[in-house]
Amino acid sequence: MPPIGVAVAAVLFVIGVGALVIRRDLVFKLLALGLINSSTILLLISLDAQRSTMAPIVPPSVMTDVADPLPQALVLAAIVISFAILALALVFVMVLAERYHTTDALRIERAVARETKP
Amino acid sequence: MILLVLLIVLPLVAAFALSRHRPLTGIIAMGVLSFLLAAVYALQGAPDVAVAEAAIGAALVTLIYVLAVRRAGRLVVAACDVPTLFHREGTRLVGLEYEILAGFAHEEHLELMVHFASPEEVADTVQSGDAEVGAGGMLPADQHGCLATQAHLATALFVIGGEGSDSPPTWRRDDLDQVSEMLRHEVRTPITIDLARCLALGGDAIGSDGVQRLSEPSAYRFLVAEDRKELHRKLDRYVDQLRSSGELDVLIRRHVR
Amino acid sequence: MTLVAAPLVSVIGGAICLMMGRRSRWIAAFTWAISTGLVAYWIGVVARLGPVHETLGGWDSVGISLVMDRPAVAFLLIEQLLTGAVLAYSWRSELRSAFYALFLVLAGAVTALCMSVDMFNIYVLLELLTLTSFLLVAYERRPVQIWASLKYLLLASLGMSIYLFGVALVYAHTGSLGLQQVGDHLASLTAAEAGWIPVAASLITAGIAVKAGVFLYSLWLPAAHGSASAGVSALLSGLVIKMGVLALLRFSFILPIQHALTVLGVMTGLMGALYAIVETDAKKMLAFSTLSQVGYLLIGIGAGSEASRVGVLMYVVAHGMFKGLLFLAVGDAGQRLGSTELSVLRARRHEIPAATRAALLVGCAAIAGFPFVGGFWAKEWLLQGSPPLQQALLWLLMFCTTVVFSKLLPAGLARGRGGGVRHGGIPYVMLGAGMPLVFMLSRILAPGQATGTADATLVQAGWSLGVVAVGTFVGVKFRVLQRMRVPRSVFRIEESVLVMLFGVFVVLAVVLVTSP
Amino acid sequence: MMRRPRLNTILAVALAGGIAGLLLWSAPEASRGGAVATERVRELIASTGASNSVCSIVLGARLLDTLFEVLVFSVAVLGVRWMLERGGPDPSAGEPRTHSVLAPVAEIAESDVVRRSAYLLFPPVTLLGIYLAVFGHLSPGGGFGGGAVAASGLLLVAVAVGAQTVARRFHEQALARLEWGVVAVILGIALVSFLLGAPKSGLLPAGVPGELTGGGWLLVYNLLIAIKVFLGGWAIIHLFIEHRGEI
Repeated sequence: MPPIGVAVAAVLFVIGVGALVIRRDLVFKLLALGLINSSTILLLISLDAQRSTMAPIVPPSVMTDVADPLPQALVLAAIVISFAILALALVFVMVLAERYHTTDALRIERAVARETKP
Repeated sequence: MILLVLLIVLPLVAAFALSRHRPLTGIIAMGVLSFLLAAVYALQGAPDVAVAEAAIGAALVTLIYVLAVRRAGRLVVAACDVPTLFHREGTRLVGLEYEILAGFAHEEHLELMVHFASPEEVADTVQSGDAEVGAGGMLPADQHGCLATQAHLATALFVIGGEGSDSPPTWRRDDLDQVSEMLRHEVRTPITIDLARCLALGGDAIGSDGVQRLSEPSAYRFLVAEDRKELHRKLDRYVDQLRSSGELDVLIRRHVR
Repeated sequence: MTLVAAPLVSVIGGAICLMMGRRSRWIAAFTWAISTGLVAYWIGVVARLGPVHETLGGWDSVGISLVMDRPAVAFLLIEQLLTGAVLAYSWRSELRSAFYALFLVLAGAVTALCMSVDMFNIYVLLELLTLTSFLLVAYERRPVQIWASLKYLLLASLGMSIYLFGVALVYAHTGSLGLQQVGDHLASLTAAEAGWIPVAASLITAGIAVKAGVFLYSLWLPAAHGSASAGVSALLSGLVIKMGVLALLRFSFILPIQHALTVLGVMTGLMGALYAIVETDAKKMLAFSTLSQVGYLLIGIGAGSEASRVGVLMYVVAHGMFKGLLFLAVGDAGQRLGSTELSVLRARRHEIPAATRAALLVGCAAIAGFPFVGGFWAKEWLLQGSPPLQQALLWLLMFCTTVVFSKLLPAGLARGRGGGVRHGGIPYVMLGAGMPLVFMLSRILAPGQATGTADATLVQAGWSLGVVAVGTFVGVKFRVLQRMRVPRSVFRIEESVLVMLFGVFVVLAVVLVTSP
Repeated sequence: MMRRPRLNTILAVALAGGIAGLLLWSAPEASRGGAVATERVRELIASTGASNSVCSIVLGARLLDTLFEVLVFSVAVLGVRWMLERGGPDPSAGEPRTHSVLAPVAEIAESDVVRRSAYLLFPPVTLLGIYLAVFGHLSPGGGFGGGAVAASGLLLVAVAVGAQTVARRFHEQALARLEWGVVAVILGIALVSFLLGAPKSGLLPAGVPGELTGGGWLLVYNLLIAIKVFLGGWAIIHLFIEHRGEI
């Protein structure tokens, strides 16, 4: 039985994918994508949660059983990357919204198709 | 124990956030989710990640979402271009409905943002929340899924074109250019059209004998999305005020002969 | 000398471009020259001494390893060639410094990715690649490009999340991220302990396939590549896609995904060709053809023999050259004619500059596998290293490719000068002249080996000629093929997401069925 | 908007659920990385002298990841700047369909209470950001977190005195150059230390773990990254404010 955090991460992933497909509003699509990224982060952090929840930041004198620092380091990168992608995607959505006055994916798709094939 | 509760709450918050109708609610709920996640990380022995998640995931991300979707301080109007009602002259906007909305926006300290669209799109954009008010010769017939304000100008409907044809009149709500194009090519189908558009087309395009006035009266209104009851109430009250103070008549006289 | 010098020099050049804000193209050219020097040095070292391994900073257990081996050499070679050609192509077009900066960052990320053998490092670099190519696609900021970019970003990001799931699984089970260590650990597992491997393998493969231009997963690709400017399309098709293929190649050494790759290869090869045949726009057709060409590479990787891998590496180099050449040539022609519709290209072929027409002809011949041009040598190795079934599939793909390019071929056949090209044809020469190099490449990639006798080569040349002739005949004669109806709704975001997730199960099924 | 479940919905949930199930089924009870974690942490702290082992990994063992991560962030800022710059994207895309009629409302917060509390909150928030960056190798935090917190702090000033006023102090052009200058410096330092085969603590020797000088060069990396993230984060926020998003 894997740690409960892993199960929660899996559930978050399902919710995220569901919303990504169901919601037509691009803002919600981005939120869903953020949730999917969060679920990977939660997964990495929770993999080892049953053994130790002691932070791997220790004064040199005390050395107990600590949590694995490597996934934490990876996750830091993942957080920053997901922020970067989100900022850029959001700007793109803003630009599209200004052009087409909507954030609805289906309508933008149609409008773009109309523009390319006159 | 706290950890367990937090972990169980997470999916609920996520589902709540992603099933909202308004983006802002969803964004704020996702911000809350990020804070909860940060707490989970801190409790699972990853304070570094918790700090990063709180600073970037919760604060910065939520912030830029809010900055991107904020509507505060503006009134977004989707309008159909109809002379005398809502019309673009070069870079200027003119027309009766434009003046009413501009006055309303001024009163409410809002910046008026206008984008033009075809009549179908106007109702559509208002309904989906991409615009707040629909204007430009909107008739009760346009009102699918939207609230309409009270009438601000009475109008009549006319059937034009298609002499000698038995087919029922179609309700043309295209661009005026397209309508006049159709008329010029003597399309056999009769067209129902409202007064403002009929006037805008001009006599030569229609041919006086082809115009037939329908008996039922109609009136122009503004469209407001169904979930913006507050806005609807305010706009309605504003039109009411204009009418009772007589300003509306002045405006109508200025724009409509 | 450290291996990271080459990528770091590139990205530092990119940063300096934006710091200075002017003279960017000179900085870019200078940086390109330095990194080319470094790459040439390392290629020399590998050719003489064999693969070089380096663990950065001496961190053994948690550090990042880089390796300079034969795959890295091949990919670096095409990287330098293609970036050089695109730089020459855009030399006169007055681009802003941000373009050069992104270009250099892209080059740096690709260089690092060529050498990276760390699962998480691959993730970071692929994300950087996504982001830079995402911006480069939207460079002209037309709404079509922005929309294509956004779709690309959504799907790529989802793909990378799936990849990270796979990495998390592998890390949880093996405790390391380096491919070498993971491979060693996997080899020591008993069958009872290895139940998770297919799951991790399918997640990782599906995640990377999104970037690698595999049909099911990369439905964003045609829109993005077709709408970007010519130089950017050349880079994306020739280089960025290949990075996904390289990652798959590296994973295929440690995970049991060979057969899955073969299946994906056949799928992407045939479907890509099908969509390319019915496409009416030259750039989009090239983009779909890239999907189809990835099929060769995946089938080659899937065949799993030494010779087929050499063939894959040679084909990567060859494809980078001729696809780059074709994209640049179509871009030039489109600029002249104002449209990249195939019918326009064919009808007004006299107005296309002569150099561009020549480039189109050479590109078409090379991609179709015309004897002794470009892809021919690579295909020889591929065929030699593959079992009969795969050989038949490769021939089939080659036939489809010929049918596809019979549509573009007439645009190159005309007389007259048709005016000059803006860049003086330098990029054409760089990519076109590079093609004979493909033949030489086998000396480095497979020292001391040969593909067999000269007679065998001649026989293969005969067969290739036959296939090319029949393919061209079919393509020209049976125009009805181009009017086939194919479903288009799969290119919407929602469907793409579903199809992509479904792909995970496709890979899983194949891995489970074929594992002993 | 919620609709009746359609085929798409059912498929999406089924496929994602399948992946989630596979993940759960194949996830181990305990990570193998955890088994060697304590040993690893000891080794990390000994070789960098920084008592935050996560920081040792981020800026030491996996520095290359971090360098490219900084680049990812910078490229994103570049993209935001590019897309939102004045004149707007795509000037050739036909006539503008949007008309802005009245003069724009310049301030974000009009309420005096909000403004005053923003002013009061600014110093502690910024200090927190600096603290996180400076002590990132000793305690939780680090350059990314610190820089992001400090950027949020500057937003508070923007709320208090108006974004335009703050933006006037930071020249947009100069800001972008400075930002990339910092990136070039970070990358350059890393390149030099790789070329020289520097010790695991970077260009400086590892100090005594637990002290500020413990961790050698990591402190400098953290500060530089914090500056970079601060500038980039502020640039993004500022551009978003200025652009008056209209989604």
